[in-house]
Amino acid sequence: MSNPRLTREQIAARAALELPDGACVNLGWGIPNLTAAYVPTGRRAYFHSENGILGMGPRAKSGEEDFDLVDAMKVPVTLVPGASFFSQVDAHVMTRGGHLDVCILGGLQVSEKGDLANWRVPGAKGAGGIGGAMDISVGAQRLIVTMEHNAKDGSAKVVKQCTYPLTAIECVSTIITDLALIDVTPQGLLLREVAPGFSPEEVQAATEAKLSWSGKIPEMLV
Amino acid sequence: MSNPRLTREQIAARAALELPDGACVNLGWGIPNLTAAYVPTGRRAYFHSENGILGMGPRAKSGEEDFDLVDAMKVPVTLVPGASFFSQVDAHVMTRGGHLDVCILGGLQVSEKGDLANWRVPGAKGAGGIGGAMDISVGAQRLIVTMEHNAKDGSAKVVKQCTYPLTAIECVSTIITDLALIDVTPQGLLLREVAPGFSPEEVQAATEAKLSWSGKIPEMLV
Amino acid sequence: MAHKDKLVLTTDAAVADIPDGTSILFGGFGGAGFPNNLIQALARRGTKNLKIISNNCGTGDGEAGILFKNRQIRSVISAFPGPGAKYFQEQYDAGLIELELVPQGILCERMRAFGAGIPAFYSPVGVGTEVARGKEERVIEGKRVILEKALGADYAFIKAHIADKLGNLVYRKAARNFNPVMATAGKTTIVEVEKVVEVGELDPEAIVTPFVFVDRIVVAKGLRYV
Amino acid sequence: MAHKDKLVLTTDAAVADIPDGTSILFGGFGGAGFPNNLIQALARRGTKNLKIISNNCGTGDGEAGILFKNRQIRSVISAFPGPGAKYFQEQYDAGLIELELVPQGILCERMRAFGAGIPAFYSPVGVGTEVARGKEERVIEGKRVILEKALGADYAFIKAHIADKLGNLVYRKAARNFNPVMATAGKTTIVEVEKVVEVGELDPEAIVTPFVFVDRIVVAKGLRYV
Repeated sequence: MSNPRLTREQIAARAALELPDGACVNLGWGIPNLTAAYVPTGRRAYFHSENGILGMGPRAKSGEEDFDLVDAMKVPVTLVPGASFFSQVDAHVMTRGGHLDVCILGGLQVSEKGDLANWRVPGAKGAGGIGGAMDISVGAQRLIVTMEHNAKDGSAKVVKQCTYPLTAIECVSTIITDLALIDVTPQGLLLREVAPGFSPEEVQAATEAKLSWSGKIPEMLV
Repeated sequence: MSNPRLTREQIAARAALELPDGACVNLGWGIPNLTAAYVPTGRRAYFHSENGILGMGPRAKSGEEDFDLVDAMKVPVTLVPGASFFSQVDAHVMTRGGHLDVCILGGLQVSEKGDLANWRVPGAKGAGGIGGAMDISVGAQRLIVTMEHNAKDGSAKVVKQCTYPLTAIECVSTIITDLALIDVTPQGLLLREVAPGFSPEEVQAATEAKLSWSGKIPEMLV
Repeated sequence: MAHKDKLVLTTDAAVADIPDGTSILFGGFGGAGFPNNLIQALARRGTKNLKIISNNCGTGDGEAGILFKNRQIRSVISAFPGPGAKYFQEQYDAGLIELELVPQGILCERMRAFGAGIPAFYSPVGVGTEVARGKEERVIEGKRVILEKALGADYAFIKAHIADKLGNLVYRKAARNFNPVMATAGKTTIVEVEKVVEVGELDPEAIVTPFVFVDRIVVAKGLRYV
Repeated sequence: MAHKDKLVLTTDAAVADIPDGTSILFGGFGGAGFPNNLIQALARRGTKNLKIISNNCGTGDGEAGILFKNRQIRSVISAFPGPGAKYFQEQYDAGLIELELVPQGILCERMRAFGAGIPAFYSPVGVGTEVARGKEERVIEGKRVILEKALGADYAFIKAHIADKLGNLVYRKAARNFNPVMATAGKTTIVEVEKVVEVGELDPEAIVTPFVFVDRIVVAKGLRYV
């Protein structure tokens, strides 16, 4: 494994390719949030925030911030034409009701059934916090999880069964990591793409859950 | 019983005296709807319509109708200052959620427990229709029923137990008829006022349910 | 759905793929906010065996009346079919049509639940009445309640005042009524509007239905049944 | 309540009758739409033993932070206490405070249910997670769901942009967030606004919170914690 794994930006850029033109999209903290910068030319994505915005544009320029116009991470943002404001209740009618086309969240663990754990490390100090992740995970038409393939201690994050507190069960459609793009299917985890320079066997070796693949696996476009 | 019973307008006028200043009020079809014309001088009432208006004013003048601005009876109305529009969903958040101060509905029968039947005569032809009456009856902070004391065939409408299909159980606070004003209390029906010229005994004779009263019963102000 | 595909040129085109046997929500109340032009197009198309959800069941030939007249409707969920629902009443009396009567606020709430991803809720409305028949009843926090299920449909036909080309909607006065909630509860929501404006022309604070709930837009004017 | 009584002159007067041990909803999210002036007044008043419902648990001394700092709060229902909730975290770690963590959308929905007269609902959110612990679970239409109860409080402290003197409210951008639903779920709703206008000055189409949900209005400016 001498090739470098993908950067966080490269993971985000690969995730952005999954957004169909015109899609309404919610992005979680971390790598997911980077995705907004990589929407392919010629496509438009409308970003949703659970505090009541559909149609967020880029971060506000310094000196032009309006602190009543912030995203779910408290960052001052802008609007694109066609944007609207609504209540937090209605924002979650959109998430939980299945009205968003794609949601992208970070992950601590994803199981082979598509269970997601992303809100709390067991034994961590403090109260933790759920935020909107559970509503988003349950309701997303398509939930993509972007994360590093392995934790800092090298342990697998794509696992047989999550050991961390769950966010939602059987909710993940696709996992995009610094090593691979993996679909969650009724038959289990299907390896669709590998990071440039990595073999399916190398990805499997870094993964606790069993991956299946057949034929030549293309490299992730980054 | 040589005195005339009250007119529909007189029933409505008496009901209007029950509206506190600033009250938010929903009025049903028939006698209740007449109440709006009799709000006492110096008090203001804000009329709610289940199609999404709070702050309806009088009926629109001929030639000035806007057929997008109609009440629940399809009558073109006007607005008072401070009025707002909202969805039918939110209109019923107000009714069912207990946010309206007073609701006034018509009745076919009211029982001594305060059950109301007002949407369907048994055996009547056709499908009938519930409309908003059930939500209003369940949610009203104070539900006043205005109606004739007796049906056209002379039968009592204030009854021991409703025989007509119910609108809601134990929902009525006060009954105002062409003969009397009666409160529904945990101890049963309390006769508070009689129509001018009628005695409590005469009202009881026209009533199937047992009424209680004590001392001299004042006459209804009409 | 890609935004550029939402604007449809004619009401006939807007309903061209509606199949027999489908379910449709119809907005409107008290003569205001009915998608009358879409309904007329559906009458022309002749789609049969419909299951409709609508506060009323038509006013003469108007509103959903024409669909009853043409025998296109098999079943109805309604709060108040209404005295003007002549064709519905005839067919109901003749046993030709199924009807589920629902309290108006519960009709709203069941559609909202569908749109909001809430499969069911407990309500005090209808307890002890015909409406409770066959429904699970229990006591919650000392209050008798019955179980109500979410209610959605394959299509929603709604009426708004102005749309932008993305599908953001604003309504006019009491013509708002059932339309916003139905936009959330139809798998495919088709809106007829009096006017379409460019994206960005509607005030973001004043948009009542964000475009995420809207699939097709058609401009159509002038049909009202009083 | 008679409309003329709603306008209160100072934030201290607006909270003068809040008793120890009461429950309060606090609006606000991401630094926007917090009723910071009312919270400061409550800190001055020194009301104790509060049960609060709030998306977060303060940002340093700001937002609800000051109430934690002053040990005025006994228990919290929250979706995301937050990394800035220093005093809350200290007291939580020391076992001095009760916390119920609720998914954000379910927090919204439980308050909406309270305001809408819906005692409980079934939700798929949290199924199979810690959130489901101790909650009734069943299957509805093939979907696993858990029972969630309506959530209201004695008071709601909210922030709006402009009120008219009746209490009709409009909000500003994403400062709307939890405020409109909390207005419906507080038995007494107290709003701080940047500006009060005469009755009739707000567009009836644009009013987000009709005055029926508002009990007290106070003008107060300028506190924000980033």
